[in-house]
Amino acid sequence: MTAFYLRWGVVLVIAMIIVGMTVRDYEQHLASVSPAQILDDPPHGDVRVQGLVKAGTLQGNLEEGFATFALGGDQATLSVEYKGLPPENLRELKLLIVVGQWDPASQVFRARELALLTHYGFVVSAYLVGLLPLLLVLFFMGRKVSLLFEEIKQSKLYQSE
Amino acid sequence: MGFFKIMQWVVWKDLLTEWRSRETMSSMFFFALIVILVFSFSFSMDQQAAQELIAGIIWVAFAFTGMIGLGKSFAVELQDDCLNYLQGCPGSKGALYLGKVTANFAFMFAVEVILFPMFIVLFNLNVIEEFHILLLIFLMATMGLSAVGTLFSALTVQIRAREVMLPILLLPLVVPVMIAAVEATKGALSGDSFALYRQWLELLAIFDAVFMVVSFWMFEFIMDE
Amino acid sequence: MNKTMINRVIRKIQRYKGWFGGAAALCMMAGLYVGLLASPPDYYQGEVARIMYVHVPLAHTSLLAYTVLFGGSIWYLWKRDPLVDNMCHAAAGLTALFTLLALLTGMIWGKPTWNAWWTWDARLTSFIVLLLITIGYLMLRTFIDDPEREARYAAVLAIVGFVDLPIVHFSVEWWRTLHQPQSISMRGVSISSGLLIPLMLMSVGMSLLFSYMLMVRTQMLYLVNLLDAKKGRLLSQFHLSKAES
Amino acid sequence: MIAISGQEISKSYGHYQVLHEVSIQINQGECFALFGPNGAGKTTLLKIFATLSRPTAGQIKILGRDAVKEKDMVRASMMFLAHGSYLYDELNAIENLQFAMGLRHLTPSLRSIASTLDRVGIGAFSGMKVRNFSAGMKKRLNLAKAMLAQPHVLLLDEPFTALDDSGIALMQEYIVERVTNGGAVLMSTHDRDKAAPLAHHAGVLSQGILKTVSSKAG
Repeated sequence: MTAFYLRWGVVLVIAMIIVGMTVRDYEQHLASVSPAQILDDPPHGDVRVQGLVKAGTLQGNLEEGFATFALGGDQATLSVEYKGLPPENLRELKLLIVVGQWDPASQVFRARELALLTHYGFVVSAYLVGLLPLLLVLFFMGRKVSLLFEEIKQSKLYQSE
Repeated sequence: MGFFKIMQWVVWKDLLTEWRSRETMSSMFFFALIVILVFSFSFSMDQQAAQELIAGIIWVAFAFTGMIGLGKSFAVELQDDCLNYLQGCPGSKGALYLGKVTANFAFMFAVEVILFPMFIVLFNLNVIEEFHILLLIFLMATMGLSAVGTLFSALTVQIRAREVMLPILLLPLVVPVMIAAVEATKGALSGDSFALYRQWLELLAIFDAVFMVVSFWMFEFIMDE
Repeated sequence: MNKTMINRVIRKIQRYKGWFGGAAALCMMAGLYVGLLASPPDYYQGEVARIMYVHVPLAHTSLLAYTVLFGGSIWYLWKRDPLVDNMCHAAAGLTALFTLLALLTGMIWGKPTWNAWWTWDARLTSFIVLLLITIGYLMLRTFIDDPEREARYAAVLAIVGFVDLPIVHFSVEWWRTLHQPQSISMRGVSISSGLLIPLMLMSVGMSLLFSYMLMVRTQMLYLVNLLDAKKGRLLSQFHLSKAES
Repeated sequence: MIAISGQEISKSYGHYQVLHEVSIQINQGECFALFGPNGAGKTTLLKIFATLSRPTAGQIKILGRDAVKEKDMVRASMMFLAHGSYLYDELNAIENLQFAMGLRHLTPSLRSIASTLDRVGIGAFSGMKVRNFSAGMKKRLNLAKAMLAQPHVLLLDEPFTALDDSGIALMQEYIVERVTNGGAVLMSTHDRDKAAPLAHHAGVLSQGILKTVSSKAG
């Protein structure tokens, strides 16, 4: 039985490592900030900003991949200039993530990518729902088999025959 | 030739028994009648809503009615261990299967033909022109139900909780029959051209053919230890 | 020695099953790493598409499990080996488990992508029919006392169900195209090579995991039966000796 | 010639063994009586000989044919009368016989059916639904089936229960007739007094093991 628990311990540790790495990776690369944070503390390099496309502000030519709009957060609003592939999801009153750089000189956010709001809750729950039951079932089945082998070894049921 | 003789004997026995007791047909008939009444109370329907829903109602009523007939089909053999005698007889068990399918088909189809005028009256349907096509749909769908149903009747008869297990096992398997029968009936009742719902009759034909063969083959394993 | 009483195949499984478990763990961990960390998000669906790496392998594996059950059932009817029946029983339980999980993850994927938990699509419908068949199969087995008859009837049910599934699939497909041709399109994700690697890793890993679980479960069912029977026999002998004295 | 031969028949339900290597051999023109307490496996053994149940191990031959491989031939030459009397309530005595014979590919004439019914003492009730028959009458009707089918091998499970004295005499008479005509009879019973005078061999089955096979000169 010790070997059995040991094996499962190893599996558990490796699983924990993957979970930890995933969480860190998502925090580093996929976390988004609000427009207010950009204005308060202008960042350098690529950032992801999440906000709502304000009604009546969307202008430009979507087929050619150019648009300007105002991205509203809780407190502040950011003017965004988008240049890139023709966006599929750009509409007014839509929650979006814009990826690009903040230009402090012109006070415009130059976006080159638009991303949908990611439903991390769905991803996480799908992985948990999909994998945890398998592991639990396997753990209890494996434990039962080990116990049964022990029981057969200890019992004298078979030696009479 | 012995094969068809045995089939004939089984059909003769089932029909004669039924003629004398009228047990299966009458319980099927009254159950279906109650289902129809409950449905007509549950939906207060105008002509148009009736056109939409009636096909579904008809086949739900027929399927549940069929369950009663199928459940009784082999339960009768259980009295007095008749099933053991059937098992111990020489010859292919397929003949027994075909005999039972024929009898079950006859009961279900007879009940459907008696009940259908009630649907016409209670839900104000117009079927004069499409009657022969409706009859064909009823024939083929009932064939499919009784082909699988007879197998499952034999499968569930010797187990505990058989009244529950028959519908639990059978209904998921006859999903294609139900879909095809409902769609084809709907098409026929609304006066569509035959070409529009012909594919459903083809589906029924495929289902009937496949499951007659598979059930015929599997029946041996149910009856023979 | 007591070991000789245990079936040779069961002892073989005990010796070799670890390789399958280890390989499954390796494949799946690599798949998780590539799928969650080292692959780009899907162009259309974004990060949500990563659900695919767990959902699609689950769906594949449940079909694999039912195919194993089907093959095992034919094998049983042919050879009447009780161990094959244990394998079928194990495969049926796993089919139910994998199908249920595939349905659940599919629903979780469906909500953000099509904005609906459920649609009466051909694939979903045949999966729910598959779930109902396997649950019916497991229920049927609990309602029969004679183990030989239990095995035989269960095999028949598995075979009939296997033949039925494609017909269910086609009938629902026709039915769907008749009723809801547009609204929710079930367009699959376009598979680029970046997605393919983690998908393959997870699919292979899940299949290996299934074979490992099948081995463990077969062992479990066999050993439980064995112990029950021996205990029952001792018990009945005890009662008989009491009754005679 | 050997009519019934079972070699080392074992039967297990799962891992639970009901029969342990039972071997029986019955020649044509012989009757074998199987005694034993309840739950010893008598009915299981008879069902195996009747091809209603497969043995887990062992070989059965009926008139030289393998009972598993040549099931049809074996079944055609054999009849098993068990606890139940295999009758349909809604059919009358004649129809029940017709149906039972029909399934065995036999079509006895109405006259032979009538005379057989007379012989088993229920000729007066031949048009009556079996629903109204008593247990003894059903048993007699069942005996009539065996008389019509004239099987080479007859398997009887508790043949004397539910019968009155004249019924028992009838059954004994028929067994003797079958045996003298070269048939073979295997019966299980706990009624030693009624079976012993008929049997050429007798065995006691206990906890699935056949013990103390005794034989006497016929």
